[in-house]
Amino acid sequence: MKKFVNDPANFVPEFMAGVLAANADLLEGNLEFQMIKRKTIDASKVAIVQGSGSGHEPAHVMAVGPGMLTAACQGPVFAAPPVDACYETIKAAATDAGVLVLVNNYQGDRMAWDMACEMAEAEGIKLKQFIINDDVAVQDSLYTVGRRGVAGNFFVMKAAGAAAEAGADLDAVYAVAEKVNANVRTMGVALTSCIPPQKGDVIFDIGDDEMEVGVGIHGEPGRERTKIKPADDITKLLYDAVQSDLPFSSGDRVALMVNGLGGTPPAELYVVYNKAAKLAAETGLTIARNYVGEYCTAIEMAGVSLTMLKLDAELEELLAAPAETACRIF
Amino acid sequence: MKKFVNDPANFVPEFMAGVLAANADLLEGNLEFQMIKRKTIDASKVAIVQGSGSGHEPAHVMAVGPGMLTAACQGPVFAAPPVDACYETIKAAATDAGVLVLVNNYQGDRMAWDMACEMAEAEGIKLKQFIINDDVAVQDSLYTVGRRGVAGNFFVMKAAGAAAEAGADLDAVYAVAEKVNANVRTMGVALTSCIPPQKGDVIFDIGDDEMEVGVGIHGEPGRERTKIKPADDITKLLYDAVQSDLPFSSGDRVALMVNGLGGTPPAELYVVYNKAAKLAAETGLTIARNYVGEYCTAIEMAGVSLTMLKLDAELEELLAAPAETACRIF
Amino acid sequence: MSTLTIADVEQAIDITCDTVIRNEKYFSDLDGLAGDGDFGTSLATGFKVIKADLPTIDKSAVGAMLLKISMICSKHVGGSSGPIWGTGFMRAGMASKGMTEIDYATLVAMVGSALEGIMARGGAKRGDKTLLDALIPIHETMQAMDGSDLKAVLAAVAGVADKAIDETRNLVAHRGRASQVGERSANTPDPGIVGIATILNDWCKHYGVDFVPNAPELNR
Amino acid sequence: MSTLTIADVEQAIDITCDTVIRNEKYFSDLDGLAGDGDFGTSLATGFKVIKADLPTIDKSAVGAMLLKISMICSKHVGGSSGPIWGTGFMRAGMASKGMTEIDYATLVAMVGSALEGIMARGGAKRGDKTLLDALIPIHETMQAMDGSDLKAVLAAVAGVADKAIDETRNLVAHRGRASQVGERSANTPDPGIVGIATILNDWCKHYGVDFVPNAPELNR
Ligand SMILES: Nc1ncnc2c1ncn2[C@@H]1O[C@H](COP(=O)(O)OP(=O)(O)O)[C@@H](O)[C@H]1O
Ligand SMILES: Nc1ncnc2c1ncn2[C@@H]1O[C@H](COP(=O)(O)OP(=O)(O)O)[C@@H](O)[C@H]1O
Ligand SMILES: [Mg+2]
Ligand SMILES: [Mg+2]
Ligand SMILES: [Mg+2]
Ligand SMILES: [Mg+2]
Repeated sequence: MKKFVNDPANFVPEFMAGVLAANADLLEGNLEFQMIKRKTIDASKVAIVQGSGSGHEPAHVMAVGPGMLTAACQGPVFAAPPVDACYETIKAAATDAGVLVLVNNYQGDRMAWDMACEMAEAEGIKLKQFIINDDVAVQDSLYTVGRRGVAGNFFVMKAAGAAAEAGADLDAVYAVAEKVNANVRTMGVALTSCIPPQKGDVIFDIGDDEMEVGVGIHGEPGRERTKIKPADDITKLLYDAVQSDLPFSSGDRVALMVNGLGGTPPAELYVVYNKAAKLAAETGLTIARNYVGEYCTAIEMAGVSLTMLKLDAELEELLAAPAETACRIF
Repeated sequence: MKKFVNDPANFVPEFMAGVLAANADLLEGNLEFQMIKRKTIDASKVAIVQGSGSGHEPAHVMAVGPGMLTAACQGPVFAAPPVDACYETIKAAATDAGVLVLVNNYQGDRMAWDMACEMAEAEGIKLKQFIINDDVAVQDSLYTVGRRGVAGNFFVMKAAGAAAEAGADLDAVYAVAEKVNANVRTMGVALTSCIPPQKGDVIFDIGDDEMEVGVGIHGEPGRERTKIKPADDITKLLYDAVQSDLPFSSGDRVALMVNGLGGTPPAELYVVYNKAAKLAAETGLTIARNYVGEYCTAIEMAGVSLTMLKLDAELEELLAAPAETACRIF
Repeated sequence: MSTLTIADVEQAIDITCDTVIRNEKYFSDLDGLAGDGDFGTSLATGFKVIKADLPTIDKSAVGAMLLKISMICSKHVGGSSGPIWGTGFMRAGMASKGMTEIDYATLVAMVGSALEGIMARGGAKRGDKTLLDALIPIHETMQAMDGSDLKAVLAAVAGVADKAIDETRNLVAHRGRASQVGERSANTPDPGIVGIATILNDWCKHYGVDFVPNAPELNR
Repeated sequence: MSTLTIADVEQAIDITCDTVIRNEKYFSDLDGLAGDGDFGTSLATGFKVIKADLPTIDKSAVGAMLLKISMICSKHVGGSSGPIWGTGFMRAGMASKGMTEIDYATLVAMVGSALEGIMARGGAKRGDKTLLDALIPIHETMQAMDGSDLKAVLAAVAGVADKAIDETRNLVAHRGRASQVGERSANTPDPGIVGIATILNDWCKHYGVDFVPNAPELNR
């Protein structure tokens, strides 16, 4: 296992401690519950929380900050957070305006957040839950019934976060999340597996000349295992699956994301973006905003996912709104 | 070779086309010379250029933008750009205030930029060349005589870029570059090799339980090949080498960067940052600014480098100044 | 004796802790065959805390003790197992609320209540290749017995769980392990079912109940 | 004939193009042993353009042609080879500026000028395990001959380059390939030297000069 890790059992608290140390001005944490929250929470605004297994950074605890999540918690690598962590996260974020609980569509996450929401509601916390399921690859998969929630999650957080920041009420913020989820589609491809630190070896075997098309962010099988192809062909595979699913059609303005799964370097992401932008132009789409980088990883898996979100004036404004998280360049 | 690549010979122009497509508002390119430049260049301000082999993204063409580089060019993966590319880049960026040419200390880069500078000066372009050599690992190495220029390069670009933006003259911008380079130190470690697309296989072999301490960003050998260690021990190795070299001492304010070499995922970078921050505190250093992410990669190599820059009031202000490049989160 | 005291329940839980902790790696390896390999670790993380806290937690009633155990699952068990086992203990605790002794009817009701809770929580049905495929027939078997001989009940349910391993081995998982898994799920037993069966098998050993399991997973 | 015409030089360059293009992969593989494996590709990228442009480029003088070739290197050759070969051709071109024929003394001066330029450009000295370890003794050998028999000169310099491969094989590189390379540079020939020697060997074949190389790199 070639990783920067001490005792694998401490991997999650240690990386979270690093995130907190690096963002002491912006964030504070409660590591007893693997939780990170904004230092200042405006009680008059809707709070947004999310939390899932670790290994998808910057999702989810690194997506906390003004204009994004209010608080988030993480489970062990690839495992839903314990119920109490979810509950404490809701409690820590809760405002008078209520809490929007974003849940990626995985069995473990849904159960944990369901229980936490019940507990929080029983205490009088006002909340709504929203399930994200943007992955077009397969209808049912490991750990989920129905489509999986993957990188499109970023757009839900960003748009809902901006709406909350602007003072929208819980129903309105929920409606934004709903609109994004209804208009966002993703598919990914893996060239290699990844190694969860506590497992100590790869989660699946894949041949030196193979790729997994439609892979999940925990290495779940996708649509097919094929021979590896040139970047343009892979990009077309992803683009066609994503484009045809909504479908996105000529005249649409879209946000397009090329998300690295963790082990793919920046230059390769831009090779993919280069082709995706051409394909979008051929379909008659206008890429109003683009996102190239790591947004939702599968630890160090080599691979990418392609996400498209159909925009309207409201969503475009929400995506353009300022936001701040632990991810910074300068 | 598990990569997103079409014809390997087109890898560099294709990823550059992707960068341009994704940043059409900010950047324009001249792919005949593998060059990217800002769309608007203020003739009254000092221009800053750099260029080196590809495979280190976001260095260097992705570091072009207001407050950073004015223009940059790239060679093939891990090979210095052709002389003409360097020359055209200087010409495209040149302003009345002059050009600062930043060169990482590699033989190929130095020769190419030397020739280009001679040609540009012969045409009356005012310029100064500055050589960056922040890597403490080895005195001489593959492709270089003297220390290598690695991730510390980011701080030179950022601080010099901010000074130029603020209207400093060529000597003053040069002095900033000099001050940063004199106060910045880096060392890296590799857990795996990487595959330059045109080579098609790894540039060095390394055992499943080995790491290369002091590795260069082209996979050049470093200080020693040892058994892999826990993240904290690796971090301490890097920290001690960097800290003792300047040396950084109690009371110093520093910028600290944990740079991923391409294949190491965000969570692991924060495990390293977590320990580095503790070590810095033990030395009595104050981390005034931190940087955790990919700044200077070696394609998809798994590994990190640790950089520290000793700050004074001037540098702190320059690092805090706004800047914009092709790397964006939102 | 066909009623159980608080001490009896405490002891059974203590044995369970040992089983889960000892099988951490094995259960995770099983989960790794078609899943993500965290089942053993998730469960063991929680049961290590249960083992440590068991001597000192609220034992004013069986229900109180089980609710406390449910809370430990909620705090320390990640993945699907946290909500599933936490719900199971919570429902069993609610069905034995305030009781310092439980009779056989209550015991059967506790199991029934736990499995209903788990079904409601995760939406799985019989045949979805989850631990419900052990719990449901266990509950049916218990209902069909009169409970006058608890050792006979234990032998019977251990046998049911043992059989569930083999009966579900070649099922395609409908929940959590979908058809897309393809060859990865073929011929792999469900780790949750193996977990239940291993616990019951260890109970048999501990309580001196004669039981020879059939599934290779119980004959390691 | 002991003078060379523009056509002679053009032909020699054309043969060189073929050699470099044909050995693209081999030269890169050699560079990969202790370097970064780009030498063959870098050089071939440029010589493909030279080959294509050669029929039409300015051939008003040997010097003009060589300067044009230098410019192609500057535009198309990356890595250290761009400046090194570009400088070499530029200096050779300056030493033959305006000439439509070159005599032996000029030829020797062109080589000397090229190698001085390369030394000034990259700061390498003899023994640093670079192509200078072929060029410097080649120049010395040329100086020691009278040039009345150019085939004899070619045989001699091909032999010098051949010998340079083996003589430098076990050297530790001082420039570009430092001591840190350790085992990676042990027993690997310098690709630049092999490149020069391969070109000269091919010239021998083409011009019917009897020459049997010794280094395994020339006997593939
Ligand atoms: N919806 C469900 N209902 C009941 N049991 C389930 C359900 N989903 C999973 N399980 C059980 O949990 C086990 C897996 O637990 P674990 O590995 O902790 O969860 P995850 O699948 O989230 O990684 C499975 O073997 C199965 O027996
Ligand atoms: N400073 C130098 N002076 C002369 N020749 C050099 C110098 N550095 C490298 N070379 C030659 O160039 C060859 C390598 O070229 P190339 O692979 O293109 O450059 P790089 O080392 O930058 O990858 C070496 O084999 C050597 O013969
Ligand atoms: Mg899991
Ligand atoms: Mg090179
Ligand atoms: Mg699991
Ligand atoms: Mg080379």
